[in-house]
Amino acid sequence: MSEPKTNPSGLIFFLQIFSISLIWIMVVSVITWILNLISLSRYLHDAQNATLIISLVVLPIFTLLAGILTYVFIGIRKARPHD
Amino acid sequence: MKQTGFFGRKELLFAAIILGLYGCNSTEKITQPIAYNHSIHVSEAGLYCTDCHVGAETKIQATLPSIKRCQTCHSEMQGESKEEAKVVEAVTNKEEIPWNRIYTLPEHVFFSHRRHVTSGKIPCSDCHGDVEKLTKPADHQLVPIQMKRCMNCHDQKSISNDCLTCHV
Amino acid sequence: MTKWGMVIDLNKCTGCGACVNACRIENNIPNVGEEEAQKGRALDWMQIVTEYEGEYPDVRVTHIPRPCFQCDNPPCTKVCPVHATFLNEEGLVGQVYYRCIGCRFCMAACPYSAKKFNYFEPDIPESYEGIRNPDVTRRMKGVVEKCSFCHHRLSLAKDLARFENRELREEDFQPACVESCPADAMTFGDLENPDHRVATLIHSSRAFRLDEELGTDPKVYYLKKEDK
Amino acid sequence: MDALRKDPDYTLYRPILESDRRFYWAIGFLGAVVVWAIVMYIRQLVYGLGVTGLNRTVTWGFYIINFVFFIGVSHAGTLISAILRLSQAEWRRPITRMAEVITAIVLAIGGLHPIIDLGRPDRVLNVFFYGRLQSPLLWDVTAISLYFTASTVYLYVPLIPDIALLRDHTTKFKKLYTWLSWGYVGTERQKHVLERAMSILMVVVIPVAVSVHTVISYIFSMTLQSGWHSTIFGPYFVTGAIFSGTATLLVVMIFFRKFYHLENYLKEIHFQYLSVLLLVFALLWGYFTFSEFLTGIYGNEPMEMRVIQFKFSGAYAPFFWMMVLLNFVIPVIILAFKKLKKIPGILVASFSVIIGMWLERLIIIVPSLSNPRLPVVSEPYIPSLTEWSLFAGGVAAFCMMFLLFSKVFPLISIWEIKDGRAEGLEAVKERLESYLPDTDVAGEGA
Repeated sequence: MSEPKTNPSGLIFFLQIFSISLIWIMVVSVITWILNLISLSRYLHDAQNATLIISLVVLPIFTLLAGILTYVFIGIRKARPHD
Repeated sequence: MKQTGFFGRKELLFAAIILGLYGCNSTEKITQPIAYNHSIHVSEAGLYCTDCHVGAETKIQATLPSIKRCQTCHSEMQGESKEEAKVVEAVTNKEEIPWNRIYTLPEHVFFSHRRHVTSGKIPCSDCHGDVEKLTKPADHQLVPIQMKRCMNCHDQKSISNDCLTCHV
Repeated sequence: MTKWGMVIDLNKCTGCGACVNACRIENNIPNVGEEEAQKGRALDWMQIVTEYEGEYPDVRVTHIPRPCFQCDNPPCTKVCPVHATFLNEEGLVGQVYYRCIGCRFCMAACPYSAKKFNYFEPDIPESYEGIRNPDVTRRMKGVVEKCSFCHHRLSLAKDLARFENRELREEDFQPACVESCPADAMTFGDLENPDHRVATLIHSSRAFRLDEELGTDPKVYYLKKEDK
Repeated sequence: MDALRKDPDYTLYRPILESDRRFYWAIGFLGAVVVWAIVMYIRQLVYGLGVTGLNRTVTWGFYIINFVFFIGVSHAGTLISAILRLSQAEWRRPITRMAEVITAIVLAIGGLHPIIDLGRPDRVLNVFFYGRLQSPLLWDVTAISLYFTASTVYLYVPLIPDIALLRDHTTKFKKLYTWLSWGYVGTERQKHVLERAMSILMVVVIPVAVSVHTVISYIFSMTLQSGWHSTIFGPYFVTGAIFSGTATLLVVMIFFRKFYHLENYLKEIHFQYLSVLLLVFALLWGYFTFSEFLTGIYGNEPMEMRVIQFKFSGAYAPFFWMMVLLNFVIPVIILAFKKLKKIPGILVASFSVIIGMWLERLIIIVPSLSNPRLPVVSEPYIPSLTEWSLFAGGVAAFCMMFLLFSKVFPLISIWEIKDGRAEGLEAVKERLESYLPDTDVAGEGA
């Protein structure tokens, strides 16, 4: 019963890799999105700098969250007992 | 344990179908009632675009030629082409030829031919492609209408890219 | 730089509503029907706001025709999330219907209630097709619309002036409401061009703007109503 | 399986393993409401926003009210749970999970509301392609998506040990649990990894939560509309958010305590402690409301006064005074007296706060729009059946998703309870001793 628990089968491993990449894809797309919008607002000359800062603050937090999640995933997998 | 690749055959097939569908989203082909030869009219008859597409220089819309335009030359056969015969027949019957538009602008775009052709001195081929070299009627937009193209050209010529210029 | 503006003389305005109707026809403004109008969803771009002062029988009525004020510091364009409404170089506040996502933030932000929302697919009857203005986009359901100072007329006027190789004259570009005003209460032109009548009228001692203290800097001036 | 039955915490596993008829009835009913709401929304898509009661001046109605309300409720969770964890309050153990689940679910529902409100939802992608950063709506999109990510991560990370327990002890959803537990078995290293991640998350989540609701308030306070253009709105909204969130948490706790027989875990004392928080926020809310209106009335700016009069004695007076009653008078009376501060009393107070806070959002949004600056005719806003249906659908979706969650994951953190039993007692004793002054130091000095 407890045989597959630490060494997941192919499908589950795939899902796990998929979920990690998903969060990173999200973070990267959010970053490109915000940067794209910043360049757009530069082009249109229509944003006050303060509003740009509000949006820029978001980026490191997103990255941090993805980092934490990756740290947890990899940390747990690495630290599991080998049998 | 059975070893399989990262993707099975089914997945590959599925991906291929999706990609195929994406690639084949070609637009509907537009056919004309008569296989008009632009090249002959421009090079041999020495016509200009605006001779038939009147309005391009002086009006907002350029137009498709009416039968009266064709009549000036094609009241009788000039050559031996079957297609020309159709024109002559239409001329004698005084019927309009039901040309199909290739370029239609969406309703929310204001585009003035006069402004671009006469004031801006932009050659027709910039927006319509090398139509004058065509021996068969085009079945799609040689240069597709894209807002990006409009804006690029406006940028290069330092014309206002204000939205209100084209969208009212 | 041109800066289009309007001056409305409240002394002359009789509140007849010609401007409202001219605007409707010029800009393909659909008739929403009685039921919808009762719900407060009429789409008129030009609206006549009536102010009452005093008690009966000494009531003073002021009719204030209210187009979009085309503010120089527009509160509506700041909040638009998709650049559907914006201030252009000539000081006109544009509204692009095909970009608008219908969040109605600009309507909430506009202190003058100048923006209108298409709650239903605008219904223009077949019989209207012949008199529909082809230069003005037909709106679709779910977008915000507003007065554009008849910008399509400006486009055509500029086009014609360039075609005829001359400068744009004051009378070349007049919005439909100004053109139709039977009392001659409305004047339109370039606020920064001393040759235009509006440029002098705005320095009149009677000139004022609505809610000027908001700092929106409207380009529609009014001439105060005075007792004669 | 039999080993599990002997587990002292079997009650916590039971909702996942057994379902009784009540559960299916509830899901069926809630599902029907949600389906009805979806049908009404599709109808709105087909006909346009005309099916709502909105008009020319009142352009924002139920959808935006519910948006602000739901996002407010979502504050309960992550914030309360993070603060309690950070302050090492031992009584948090059975509460945190429910709080976090509220956040994740309500945020997802609340985040949908602006899209429901759009006239052209088909063009919503314009926000991504041509968005303008100067619009407060764009800040909202970023803030809410950030908060949603943060709170989901914050819900998920402390859930991992429980998922591992479920994977080992139950037979349902085996693949799901194996996937989500990442091979967690509870070794020292793994625990250390989780603890580190959680301690970072706790710190990150608090400012994010506070900023999100501030940004929501900016939608209103950035405009020139009288009654909205107020500097106090940021903190006022955050306070209101935590207020309604705490009330929702209390209701959810009382409901599931009864539904899943969790009396042994959610004891009277938990409700007592949380209701103190509710009382504090009721007072805080009263304070903010007082300052908001006093400054308005004292300044006596004509437009501001028109809106305030509309609320105090005009068409919205019943709603306004109802709001004061429900948000302030009732909860303060109930929670200030020990005799009334029992679970039924707390339930009444919480419900009153939830309704009151919804009314508060109504009072903020509609009266300002009903009183345009120019004397244009403003028709009264009467919400239509569509809006009521979608409101009911939102609430039903919340309840349904909560019930479904409880069937897959434990609603009370099992490992935290076990940890509390095993180590908590010792840790608290040690900690308490470290707070107290050392008895022998005084002797040494003499």
